[in-house]
Amino acid sequence: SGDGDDGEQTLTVLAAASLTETFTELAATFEDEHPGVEVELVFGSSTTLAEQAADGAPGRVLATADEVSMGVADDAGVLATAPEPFVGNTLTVVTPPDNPAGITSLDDLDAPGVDYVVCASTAPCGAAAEELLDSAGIEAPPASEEVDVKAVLARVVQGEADAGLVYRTDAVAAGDDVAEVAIPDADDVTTTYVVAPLSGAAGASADLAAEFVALVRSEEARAVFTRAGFGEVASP
Amino acid sequence: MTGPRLGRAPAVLLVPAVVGVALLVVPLVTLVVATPWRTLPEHLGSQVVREALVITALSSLLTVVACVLLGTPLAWLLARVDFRGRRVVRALVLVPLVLPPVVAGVALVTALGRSGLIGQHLPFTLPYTTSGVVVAHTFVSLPFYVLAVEGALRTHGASYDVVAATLGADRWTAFRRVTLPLALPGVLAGSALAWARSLGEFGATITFAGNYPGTTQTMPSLIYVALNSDPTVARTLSLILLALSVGVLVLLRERWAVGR
Amino acid sequence: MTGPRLGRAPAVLLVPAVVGVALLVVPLVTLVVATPWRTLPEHLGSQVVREALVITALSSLLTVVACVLLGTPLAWLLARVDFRGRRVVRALVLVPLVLPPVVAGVALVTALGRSGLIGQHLPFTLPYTTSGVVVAHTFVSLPFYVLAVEGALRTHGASYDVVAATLGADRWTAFRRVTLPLALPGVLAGSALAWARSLGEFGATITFAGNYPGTTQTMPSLIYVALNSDPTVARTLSLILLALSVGVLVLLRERWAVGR
Amino acid sequence: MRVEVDLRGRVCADVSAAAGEVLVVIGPNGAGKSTLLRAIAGLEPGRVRVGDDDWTDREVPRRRVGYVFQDQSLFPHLSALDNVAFGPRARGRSRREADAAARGWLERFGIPDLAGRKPRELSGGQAQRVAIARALATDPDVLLLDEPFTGLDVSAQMALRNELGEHLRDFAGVTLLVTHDAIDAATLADRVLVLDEGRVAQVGHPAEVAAEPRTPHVARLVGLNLVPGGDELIAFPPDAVTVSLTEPEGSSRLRWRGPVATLAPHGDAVRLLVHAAPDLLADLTPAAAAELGLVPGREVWLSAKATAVSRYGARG
Amino acid sequence: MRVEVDLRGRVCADVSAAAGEVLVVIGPNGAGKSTLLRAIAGLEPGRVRVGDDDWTDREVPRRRVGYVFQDQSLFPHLSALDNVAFGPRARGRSRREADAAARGWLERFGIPDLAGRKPRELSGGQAQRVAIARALATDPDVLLLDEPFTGLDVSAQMALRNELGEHLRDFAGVTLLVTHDAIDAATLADRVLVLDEGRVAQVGHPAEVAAEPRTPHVARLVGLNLVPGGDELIAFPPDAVTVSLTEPEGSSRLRWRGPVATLAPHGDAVRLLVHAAPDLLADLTPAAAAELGLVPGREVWLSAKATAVSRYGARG
Ligand SMILES: Nc1ncnc2c1ncn2[C@@H]1O[C@H](COP(=O)(O)OP(=O)(O)OP(=O)(O)O)[C@@H](O)[C@H]1O
Ligand SMILES: Nc1ncnc2c1ncn2[C@@H]1O[C@H](COP(=O)(O)OP(=O)(O)OP(=O)(O)O)[C@@H](O)[C@H]1O
Ligand SMILES: [Mg+2]
Ligand SMILES: [Mg+2]
Repeated sequence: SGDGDDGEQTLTVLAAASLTETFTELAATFEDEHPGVEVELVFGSSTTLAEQAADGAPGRVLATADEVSMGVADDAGVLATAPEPFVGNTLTVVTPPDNPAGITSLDDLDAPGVDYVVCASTAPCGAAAEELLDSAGIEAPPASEEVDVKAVLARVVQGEADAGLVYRTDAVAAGDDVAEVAIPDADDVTTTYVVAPLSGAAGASADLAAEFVALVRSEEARAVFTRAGFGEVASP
Repeated sequence: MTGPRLGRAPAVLLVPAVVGVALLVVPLVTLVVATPWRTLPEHLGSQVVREALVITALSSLLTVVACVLLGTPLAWLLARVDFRGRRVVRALVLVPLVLPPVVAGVALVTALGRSGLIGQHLPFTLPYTTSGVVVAHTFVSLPFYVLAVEGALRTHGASYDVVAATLGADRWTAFRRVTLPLALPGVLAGSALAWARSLGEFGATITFAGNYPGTTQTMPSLIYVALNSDPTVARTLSLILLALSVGVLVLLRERWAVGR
Repeated sequence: MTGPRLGRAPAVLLVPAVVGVALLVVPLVTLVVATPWRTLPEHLGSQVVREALVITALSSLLTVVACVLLGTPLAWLLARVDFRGRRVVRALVLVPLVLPPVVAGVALVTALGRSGLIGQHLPFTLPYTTSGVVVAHTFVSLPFYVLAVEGALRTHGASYDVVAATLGADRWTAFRRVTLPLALPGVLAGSALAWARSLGEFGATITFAGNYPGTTQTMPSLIYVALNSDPTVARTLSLILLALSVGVLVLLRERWAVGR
Repeated sequence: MRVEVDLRGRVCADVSAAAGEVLVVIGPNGAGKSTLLRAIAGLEPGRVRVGDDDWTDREVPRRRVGYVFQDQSLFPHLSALDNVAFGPRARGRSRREADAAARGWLERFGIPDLAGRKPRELSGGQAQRVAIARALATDPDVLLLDEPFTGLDVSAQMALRNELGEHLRDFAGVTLLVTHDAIDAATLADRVLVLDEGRVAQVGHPAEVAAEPRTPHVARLVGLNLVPGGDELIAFPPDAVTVSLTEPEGSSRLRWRGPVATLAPHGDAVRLLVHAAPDLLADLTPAAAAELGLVPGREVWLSAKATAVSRYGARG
Repeated sequence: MRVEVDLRGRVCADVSAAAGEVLVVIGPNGAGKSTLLRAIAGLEPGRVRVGDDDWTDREVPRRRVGYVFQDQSLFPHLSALDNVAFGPRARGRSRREADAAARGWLERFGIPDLAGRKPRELSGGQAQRVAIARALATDPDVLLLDEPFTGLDVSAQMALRNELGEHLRDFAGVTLLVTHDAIDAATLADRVLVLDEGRVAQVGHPAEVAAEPRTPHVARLVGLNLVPGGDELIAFPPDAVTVSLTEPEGSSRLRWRGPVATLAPHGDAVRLLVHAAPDLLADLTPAAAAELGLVPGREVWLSAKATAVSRYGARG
């Protein structure tokens, strides 16, 4: 990280793990548009990254998968400008490709003998899942409350669970490894990804950070996000 | 009685020892200092925490039992029996040490999961059950145990095994009555390692056995999940885990120290 | 020359040993089978992977060095010197074993982080640097090392230390020329433990040192990130890590076996 | 029993013994005595036949030996009683039987009150008794006793030699007993086996070996001087040696010259060690020693009385 | 030097020795000999003064002792040479000096070619020589030799006794040598210290102790019979005992009755052990033994020739 003397510059971006593919693509775009600039991507859990940013970790941009985490960094006063939402994500039900339990709707999760998994309620995806299951009146408890959405997806891909509640982006990324069962009311429950430049950057680097944030919120980026299954930012 | 006075511990040993202790203890102290203790009774009272504690205690205990039962013979085999391919077996046994826990969980799923290569033929399912937790913990802890005990067995050497053999003891008798008692400090050290490793394990557990309160949610899993939402709660829970385990260790080691 | 023939290894030892090996090896085999190897050369060629491998190798090596330098005296102190509070120190030393790695990272941040209780007074910063990775690894691995070596030291007993003392050796000389050489198998076992633990570590590392490619991103951290995007890549990377470490272990253990 | 051992640089020997026989093995340090015993127990490679059984490929625990190791090798974690009871228990006796047998042995060796002690809480001689008890308690086919009376006080040596002698009278198996003490050979041996530099130098009845020693070591052990004389060996006792300060008269070839190495009291006499070629012992009265003014370093002439000398072939 | 040791059940003694003195410690197994030596080395608690220095609170490495342990305790991971060189190096000599000194000692003890061997590759007697060399090489203030000649063959015993005797002549410090062998006491001792059940039973010049033994153990060691006679002790040699099958005539109170325990050749005579109260030794000619039809178990009468008996106070 930091500025090179010979015009080589590095822009360090701290991003939620679920942004791995999209941000990698955007970083390439950004490097093309800014010759001599290298984007270094640091992925991790939103909470960890936000805490590290608050602790003064090297980095110019922070993108988290929820607003709560970003709040940690905001409270620490390390954000250069107010965080801005850039994409949203909605839940969907996925099953193994052969759908052994014959899941066709959210209600089928309540059937006896169905092992379904969700995120732990403390994770953003878990909170959303809980809300969704409550509103659908599902009583049967999940077989497991996974720590994050990737773990839920992995269960389904491996055939360890008959169904799982994941983000649409994960369903899209998994491709043929899972079958998706659409949920009509899913759009009611979304999570919002937010991004902000970090303070402590001076001069050209600060400009670059702002430009990267702009790129993330641009129409160009929207196409990348949509392809990956991200949705619109929910209007409050 | 104190032993013979062999001289003062020299600075060249004391200083690094103290640095080592400091490195290990200081972060713990700061963690304790930086954590709000007021909420502790409230956490201890919560059902989720109590269930997680029970599962943690149970599974770590069973893990130690499994390690002792499986690992002691294995360590003996590696330390005492000459067989072809011993070197390779020894290296393979250590591999789970190197595996990041989550990958270890993935490996367990591919083998013993519901649709795993072996798991699909099993008459019972391991994932989502407390047995699965024990299997995951054993997979992760066994190499630690084996390595520590093998080191102790090698330190002692086989000379008393030979004496036992001249007295007519077959290998099992010699193992039971000579090898094992003589390597006891190593076995205890290995058990402590396995137990502690099991207490702190969550990566493989969550990936293989899942995370459901009351069946598979251990303290570390609970802590990890809590970290995602409220780091302070996570720290407080960690301290509960720590306090309990330190208590157990102090009690146990007291016993051992007397034993020797 | 082979040693005396002490008899066949009995089933009561062989069976659990084989079960133990199977438990450890089968998941690895299924993991290897279930992983696409075609993409391996491509991964090995990528700069990110190469950087991560270098950092992993470097930090695990430095961790072993740190463990040997700090942990050996500490183990000696715990096994050989009677001092007040030894029991408590011993228990405290083991605590990081019990700490879930992420919490260990949190503890390190509270102590040595930029705004940590001690870190804020340090003239250098540890987090987000390769040194920070080594500190995190050492924090996590040291207890394993200490416990294994202490077990070996206790197994051997202090009788030769006493003999050395009658020959005029102060404790440092006795340690260097008698205690340590006699406990060598334990030291090697402990080193292997520490090394392996360091190789697989990522929870504390990511939390304390971050996950910066080229400075703090180790293979396990990279694998963790890859798990989030493409689990298959993560497995392939794990297998690279495994293959390399098994190779090193086979080579090293060959040496030891000859040594004794 | 027949043992063939061939370990370069340690021992290369072919030894036979009949059932019930006590073979006392003597020889200088490093002659290979312990190695021979170890080979019989299966701790070193070697061809071993016992009675009708071929032990060569038999595993150690299935060779029924009772072994007193030269370094005792008591199990440090077991009490004296448990050490002795270990063999019987390993060979299938019940705990009670084994304990009773072990207690009996400890009593026989005068240490019943030490039954509960760990080896490190025993004195050297007490531990040695436990080691002998442990070997005898196993009810073996072959007894291997490597310097069993080492470290015992005189009374205990005498008592244990008697105990052992009694035990061996009824013992149907073969016994090999290594010793550096001529009394053991004289009192316990049916035959004496002399090892020298790893090879069998002499085998024979104790009296034979004592009368016609073939190695300097045995000669010294039985207190004889031994000098080579062409194809023959010449042996004579120290009291058959005349010491003088000038060359003795006569043409006898049995005379030597050299400095006095040491003088030491020996019974009523003074025993001289003289560095001739080879070293020779001479006994003389204290009065004679004083008269000759003998001190270490003094050159003297020695001659042997021809009548006290025995000559015999160098090879049996 | 002065040592006060008080360890219940092991040894309770107060021992003094002058600089340059060789104190030979004898006593039955378990008398506390090794414990006394260990206390001087600082391995057991005890008050120790050496010359003007108080060693009581001095740490073990700072007590300049040379210790031959009863069980050798050679470092298993070091070669013979390194074992011997350990002391000099630990006391600050350079590696070259220490190695040269060690090599010198190994040569003196006849095992220069074994310098590179590990202890487990040495025979028992070879290891014992290394152990003695290791103790002497340290240039100590106090030499503690616990049965140093154990396991050595006769020639080596003789040679090492000479070597040691020579070394001790020039040695300014105190030497304590534990032994079960009367020859050691006779040839090396300035004074003999007799321990019995943890207490000092007798201290004196070797000849004194041999002439007027105060414990059965010493009597047996020097080959005398010892019987209590009220306030007195009565000692007489075995050849002063007359053996008969019927009660001897006369009114002498020096007669006893008991079964023959053992008969063994002893020099030209036959030595009898008779279980009287106490056990007594008697020497008689083989002819006499045959004539009396002596076999173990046979009841006999013993009487001592009054002229050969010496009487002395039970307390020095
Ligand atoms: N492991 C070994 N490797 C090489 N040489 C050995 C080994 N063990 C013993 N030796 C050598 O073999 C020879 C015979 O040893 P052994 O122990 O049989 O002698 P010994 O007759 O019992 O002597 P001692 O009377 O001293 O006990 C010795 O020269 C010894 O140094
Ligand atoms: N660690 C111990 N704990 C208790 N008693 C012990 C311990 N060590 C030795 N003893 C006892 O103390 C007594 C003296 O032992 P010590 O070793 O000094 O005897 P010793 O005179 O050297 O005998 P030996 O001639 O057999 O070597 C013995 O009765 C022994 O059993
Ligand atoms: Mg021997
Ligand atoms: Mg002793």
